[in-house]
Amino acid sequence: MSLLALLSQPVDQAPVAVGNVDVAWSAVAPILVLIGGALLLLAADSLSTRAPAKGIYSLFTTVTAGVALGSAIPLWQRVQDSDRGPFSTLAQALGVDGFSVFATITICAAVILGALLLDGWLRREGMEGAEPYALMLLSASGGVMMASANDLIVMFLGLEILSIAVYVLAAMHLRKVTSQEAGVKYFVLGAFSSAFFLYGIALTYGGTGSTNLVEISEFLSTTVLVHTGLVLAGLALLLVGFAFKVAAVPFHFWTPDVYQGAPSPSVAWMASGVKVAGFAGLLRVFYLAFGAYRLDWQPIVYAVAAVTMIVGSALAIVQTDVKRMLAYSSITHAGFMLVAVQAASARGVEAVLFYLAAYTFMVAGSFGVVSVVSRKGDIGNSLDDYRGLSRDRPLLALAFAFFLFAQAGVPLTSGFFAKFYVINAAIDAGSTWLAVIAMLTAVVAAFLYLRIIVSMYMSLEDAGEPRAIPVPFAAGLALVVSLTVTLGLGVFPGILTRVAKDATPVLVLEPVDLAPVAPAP
Amino acid sequence: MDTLDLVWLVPALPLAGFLVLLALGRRLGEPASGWLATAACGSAFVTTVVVFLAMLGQDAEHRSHVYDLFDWLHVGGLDVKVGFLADPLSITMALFITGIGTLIHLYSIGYMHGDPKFAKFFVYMNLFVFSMLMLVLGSNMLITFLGWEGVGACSYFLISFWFSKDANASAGKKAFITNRIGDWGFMTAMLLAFATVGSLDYSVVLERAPEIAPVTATAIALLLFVGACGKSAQLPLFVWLPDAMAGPTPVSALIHAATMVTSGVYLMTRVNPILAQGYDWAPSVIAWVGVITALFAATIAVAQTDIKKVLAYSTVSQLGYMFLAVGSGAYVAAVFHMVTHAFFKALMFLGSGSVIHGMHDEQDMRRMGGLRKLMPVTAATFIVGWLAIAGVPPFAGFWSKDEILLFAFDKSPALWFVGLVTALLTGFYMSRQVFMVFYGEPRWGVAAASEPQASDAVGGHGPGGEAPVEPTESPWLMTLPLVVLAGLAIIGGALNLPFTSTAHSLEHWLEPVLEGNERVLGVGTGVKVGLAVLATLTSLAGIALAIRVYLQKRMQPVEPQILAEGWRYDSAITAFVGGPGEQAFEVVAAFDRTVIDGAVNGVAATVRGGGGGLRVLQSGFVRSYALGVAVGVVGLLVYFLTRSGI
Amino acid sequence: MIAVAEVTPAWYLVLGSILFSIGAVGLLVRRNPLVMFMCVELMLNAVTLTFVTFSRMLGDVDGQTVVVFVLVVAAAEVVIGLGIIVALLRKQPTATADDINVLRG
Amino acid sequence: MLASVLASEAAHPVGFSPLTAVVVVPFVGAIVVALIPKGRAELHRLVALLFATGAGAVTLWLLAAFDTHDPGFQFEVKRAWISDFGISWHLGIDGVSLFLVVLSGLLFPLAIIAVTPHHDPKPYYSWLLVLQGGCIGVFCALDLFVFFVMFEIVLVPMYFLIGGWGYADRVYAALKFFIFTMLGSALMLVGIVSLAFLHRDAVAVDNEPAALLSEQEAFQAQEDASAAGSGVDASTQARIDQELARADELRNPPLDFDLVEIAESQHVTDTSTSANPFDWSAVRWIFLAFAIAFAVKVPLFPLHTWLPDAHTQAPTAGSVILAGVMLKLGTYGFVRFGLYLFPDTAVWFAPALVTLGVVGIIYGAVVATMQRDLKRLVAYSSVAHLGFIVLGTFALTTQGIQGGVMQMVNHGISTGALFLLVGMIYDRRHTREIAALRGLQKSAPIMAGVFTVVMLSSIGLPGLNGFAGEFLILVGSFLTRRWFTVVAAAGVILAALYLLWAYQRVFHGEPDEENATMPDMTWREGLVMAPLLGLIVFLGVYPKPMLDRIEPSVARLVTHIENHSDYVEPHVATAGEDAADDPDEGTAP
Repeated sequence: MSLLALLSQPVDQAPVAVGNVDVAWSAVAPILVLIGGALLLLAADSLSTRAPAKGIYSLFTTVTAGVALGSAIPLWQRVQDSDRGPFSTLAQALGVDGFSVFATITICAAVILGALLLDGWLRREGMEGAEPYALMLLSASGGVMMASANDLIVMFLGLEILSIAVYVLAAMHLRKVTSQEAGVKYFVLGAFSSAFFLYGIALTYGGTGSTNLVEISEFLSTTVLVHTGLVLAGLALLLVGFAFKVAAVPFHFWTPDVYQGAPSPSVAWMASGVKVAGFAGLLRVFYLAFGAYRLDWQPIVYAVAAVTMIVGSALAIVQTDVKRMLAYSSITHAGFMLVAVQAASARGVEAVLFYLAAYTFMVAGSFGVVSVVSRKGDIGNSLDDYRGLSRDRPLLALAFAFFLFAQAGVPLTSGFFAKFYVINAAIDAGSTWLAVIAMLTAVVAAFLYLRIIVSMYMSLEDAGEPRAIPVPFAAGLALVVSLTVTLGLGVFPGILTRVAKDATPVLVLEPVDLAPVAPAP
Repeated sequence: MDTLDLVWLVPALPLAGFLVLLALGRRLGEPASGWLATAACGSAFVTTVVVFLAMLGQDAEHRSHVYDLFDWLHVGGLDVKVGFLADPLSITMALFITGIGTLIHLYSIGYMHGDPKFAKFFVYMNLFVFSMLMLVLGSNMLITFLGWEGVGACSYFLISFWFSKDANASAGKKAFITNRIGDWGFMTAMLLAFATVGSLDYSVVLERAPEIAPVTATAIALLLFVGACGKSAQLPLFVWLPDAMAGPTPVSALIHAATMVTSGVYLMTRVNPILAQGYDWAPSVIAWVGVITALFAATIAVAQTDIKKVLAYSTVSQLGYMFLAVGSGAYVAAVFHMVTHAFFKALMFLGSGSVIHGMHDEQDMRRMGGLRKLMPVTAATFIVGWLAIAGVPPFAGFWSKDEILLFAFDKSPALWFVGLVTALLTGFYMSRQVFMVFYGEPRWGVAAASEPQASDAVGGHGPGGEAPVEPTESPWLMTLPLVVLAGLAIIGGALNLPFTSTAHSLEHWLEPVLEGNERVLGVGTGVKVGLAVLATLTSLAGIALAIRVYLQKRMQPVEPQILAEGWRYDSAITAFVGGPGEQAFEVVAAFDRTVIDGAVNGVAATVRGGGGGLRVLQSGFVRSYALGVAVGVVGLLVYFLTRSGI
Repeated sequence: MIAVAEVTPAWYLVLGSILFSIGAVGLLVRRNPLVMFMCVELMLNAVTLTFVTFSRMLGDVDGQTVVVFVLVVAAAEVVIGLGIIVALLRKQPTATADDINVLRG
Repeated sequence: MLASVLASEAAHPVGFSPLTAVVVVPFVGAIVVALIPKGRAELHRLVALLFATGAGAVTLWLLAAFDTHDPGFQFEVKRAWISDFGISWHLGIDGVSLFLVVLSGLLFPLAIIAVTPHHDPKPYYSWLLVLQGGCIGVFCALDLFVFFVMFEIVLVPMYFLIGGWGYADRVYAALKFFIFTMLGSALMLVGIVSLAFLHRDAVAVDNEPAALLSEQEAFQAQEDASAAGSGVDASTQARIDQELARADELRNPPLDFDLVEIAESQHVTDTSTSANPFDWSAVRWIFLAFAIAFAVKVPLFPLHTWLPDAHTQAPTAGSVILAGVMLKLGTYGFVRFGLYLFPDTAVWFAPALVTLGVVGIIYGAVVATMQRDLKRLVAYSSVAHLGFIVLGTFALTTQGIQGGVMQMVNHGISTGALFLLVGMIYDRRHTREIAALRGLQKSAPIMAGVFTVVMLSSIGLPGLNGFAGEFLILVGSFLTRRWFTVVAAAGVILAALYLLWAYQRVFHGEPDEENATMPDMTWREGLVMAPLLGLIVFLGVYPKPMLDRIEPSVARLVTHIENHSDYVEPHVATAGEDAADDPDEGTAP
């Protein structure tokens, strides 16, 4: 009996003992920690009368995310433990397996980076306050929910929690009209697409008789439907929802505008955490629940991936605003990950996970640099503003260069191995031509990263007089961490490939066995 | 055999001289460096003589001796050693190369006196002698090719020795590149030879020549002949030699008269078995090219006014004779004429150099005259040379040229007739030169009719001769070699006198090399004598004509412009290279700029354009974005529903 | 007796889809942000109708409970959405959806 | 003596190898230089020189310790790197790569001595060291993944060197260089991965019988147990499971990116017969992917246009390295990853590549003749020279390939020297316009002399290194591709044409005043040129030591090609003995 069943008990009957609903608190710990942290933060902020200590919110958020991350570690060990393995909880509403834990950890890492970047930025913009952090934590909880959802409704809830918080994060720079515009556009389109997503759930429910992923996959793999129309229509609409979140063409239009308008730290979070959540949900629904129908959805994902990469890279190279460039490049990266999704294989899933983890740090680092370089009012993001950065801030420029090369997929950076992994998956799945398209678009995209480097390094003569660029401690820390991971994974990708292999998702119905296994009578 | 092993010393000594001079030349300065170089060359000569004597000691079939120093290129089947082949032919060459080389070194000490690059000149000279010796002594085609290219490089250096004059520089470049065209033939011939017999050693290649298919043999022979045409200035590749006169006169004497230019003849003689293995028409081709070149060059020489240019064209003409000989199977005669020609042509070049030196860098014969009183030694020796080349008995040239004409007649009277006409012209233009330079009344100081065309052929070295200065005899350093060479030019014929079979010493000497490929004459003694007389008369007729025209002034000289311009052959080539040739190159270069590079940039532009086009969709209107989403939704629905078959 | 077309659940599904489409089209054609926003609400409600219908057809109660969640989510969206839109309208009171296109290209 | 012992030691795969050192040292040096505080220009230079020379010294030790008679890979090292993908840090050198490694070890220190950057010495030297590490890495790599990493990584430092320290049009040149070459190698990555998977599947097919066998074992055990009546006891069960597990892993072998493994096993062979590109087998496509990557690097006509721009705009050191070492990445790739990895496909593609090579020879020379910029001229001459190398490589004969390998080194030396000289002229006259230069031989006779020697070596004058390689190539290719070779030999004429013409315009004639006052070579410059000149003469006069080391590996390669394709090296009836018992002439079994 599912969670919904529990809640929809007729009142006249005796309430079902909650004991039937097993709650593995350890399993939901990350979500609880994130939400709790957010609430605590808001409460403290509203109750405290005097101005908070400098950076305290950032520190608190970091710690919270850290705790959430830490609480996921034992889960990982438990899930990898051969004689216990993955399990589901909350009446199979949440599935706890290597996949979800991996995604959880990545999202928490993204939160940490985002929080570190927020601190200095908010101070510069004179917008200190707890809300941005709380929103980030909440959206993170939504993301974790999506990653570990075992039920489409939970997936929907997670999606909404994630999105609603991010809408605000995008629009939070109240003095900046473009931030407002970004918020509105993101919100309207987001709501629009989530409506489609919900309708997709409804149709799937109608077609399969359940919203639980496990039941859906079992139903689809056991029964041969005469009319698959309902299910496939549902599938199509579900795809709309995810495609919007991960910014795949033609659902990408919001991305450049939002990335350009929204505050850079928020964008860092959007590009890292939100993408992770989106792809996690996508894989759970398509690869797990609708695995039986892969032959139906693989071709369209193939097409979407190809178009996404092409459009993203082609549009990226004609931009002059760095944030917009990175926005389009993020579209290209989404296309790359879709290539792996399209493989619909364990290797593909591993590739996506590796890519997500690597990309989280690359993109967080990139937008971190952007948020540092931009001036008060969150302006000064055009290519010309980066002229002579190598002269004014050599280390910052070098770090940015490394992040950009990583995104371009230059060897000995995590980005290269991520691409390599994806290509492996694609070729293993026999879609060689998609791999070719991917590599070609990667070259086209490389041009944009090189352009940024050109203005940092190779146009010193027409750079203005040197300007001081303060690098806040927290932001610097975030950059150092991101750079370390990016290069570390580049040289020793083996560390992560092993983990990614163990994180391939599995669907489970068995509730966690809290009590020692009792012999059946 | 030990003495024959010394052969490696012959090139080694000039090489040593070259290296020492390269290192210390500037410090040694003048004249020490000159003497050192001369010593190096002289010692090489001595060594050669030693080897020669040792070889004389051997009986005929043991006279061919190979001495290998070390592996050069040994890859797979290819095995090329740095080795030397001492046999009558190569030693004969080495003898007159080192001998004449020494004399010319000696002469140069005097001639180059006061030149700022005195030492460097001798560096090049020694390097040249080394390369030339490698060419003739090499035990395989590749070593010969090494020398072949080496002498080419040296002649390039020496022609453009006074590089600050553009004419000299281009002359050197022209020589090198024209030679390269010939080298392509040589190179290809080597490749073909290796692919056929799997070796480049003369011992193997010539040994197995009879096994080679006639067509292949012909190809090899003619490809080698292409190389020879380049090096020995035959049609159509002779254009570089007249320009090569831009170099210092000793260079012209050594390289462009005595030694380097004859290497083509040497090569063809060397590979005579292959030539013999080829089709019969192959030799005829060589003979005809030779004789036509001879006539062609002779006609041009008639109208030249530059003292060196006359000699240059006569050299081309004489080389033509030698190839006529090779083509007619008269290898001995070819070598014979090569040697005698080396004597008298070197002599005349040095003589002209002495004149130029005495006239302070005046080269236009129209500004000379009556020099015999002022420069007696030069004049006397030059006259000897004149008689020799004109073919007046008993001077050296008579014997060799007569031999050639004899064989030519035996091969085909047509060849013989053309050769005879050439002989007439030779007598004429050489006499013309002698009379213009040494007889008549002095004309220096008097402005010549036309602007001297050739006075720019020598770079500004030594005192510039603007003011009419009294010409003076050159120092002994320069006249001594003249005398020696004159002597050789007189008695040179003795090498191979036709009278008795025993007198054919050169022929016997070269026997082992020619392996009976020498043509067997089918004419009787009477014919021989008749031809000899006829030839002599022809030459004398030429001389007589010249006397009437230039000495007694009984007839107007006919020197048509077209001849003075060498039938405009050179200018035509220059026009082509500078015109259509360069344009064609330019077209290719433009193609590279526009089409190929354009394609690259075009692709880039296309991609950017595509991006720009897509930007339009990114209109900024939220509703159009929503429309995009809607379109996507419809697209996905349509796709999936078609999949489901609804 | 008069044959009355029996109202099958399918009718409700169709109605739901029609409502959904109206919402979607409305969002595309209307300029006023608030109206566009209402269109989204309409779409969500169309979905709830669909859910209820399916749960009736399947005889499974889950579909109805979903409605509760959707209403909650919709409420949350209302709050945030209005917040954002109002914040914008305060800056430029007469703004329509087509007036906000500073970001483009 | 000691050296040979060490070599035989090193011949066996060991944990540590000098190769690891020679690859890693420069990278470490780059980091060290980067760590030295700014403004200590001399120190940067010194440290950089130290590390570059250190690597160079190791390469020289390799040269000494190299076992002349061992055709296989020496100093091998193989350590697991990314075990999940069968990627290992597998390095090793044979006669083909040895001298390229040494060349890289030699040219970089020279480049550092020769040129001092005009600004920002610190990053300049760091990038240069990274470049050295990458280049040496490419020549040592025996793992496809490692190779690709090194092949790609060299783009970054060169990009910065051109863009940061180049001349007027440097940004365009740098972008063009990076994008063009990356585009070339992008497809190679797809090729590499596809190859690995093809190899895995092929291995699986080969293993199938063994798998079936162990399955039968398992069933047999089951049968026996049931036959015995006593059910399957634990030990039998264990054995059954083990057998089944073995069958399973035989059926899904792991990925493997090891070059030697894939090349030697030759599981992946070309099955396509037709020329129609629509029914090519995968292998042909893969070869094409490799070939394009290498053709861009070489560069082969018509993919060459990045080269003139890069060369012209790059700083002198950049041009030297670019011409001296980086172009060889392509030609070396053709030998190691074209011929060795795909013998049969390479044979099939040979005519096309030979044609392109010959076209390149003539085309490059013709275009070079028309250049007005001295550096551009030299750049185009590289196109011609590398055309020769490609011709020799795909002539598929011992002489051809060996000449190609030798010519790689020769071209590195002489063209490197040429670029150094052009750089010296530019530093003095601040122009590369041929028209602006004149009569330099008067003002700078020594430089003129050096230039002459280098030029003659580049023209291919016998007795200098250029000729040895060129002639071997021509001999080798004449055996299999007669008419192409005849045309290629004509390229020799053109080489003389453009170089002599340029020399005449630059060094001959009467200098005008600013040319007349040009200072001659300094001692430091002479010091840089001396070793190059020495090599030019030595390799020209006595190439034996080099050829002896190259030959065994090349002979083995040719045999490898013959064993795995229908190609048979034409045998030349050498005087006396018959080629059949000539060890160098690898005849098909």
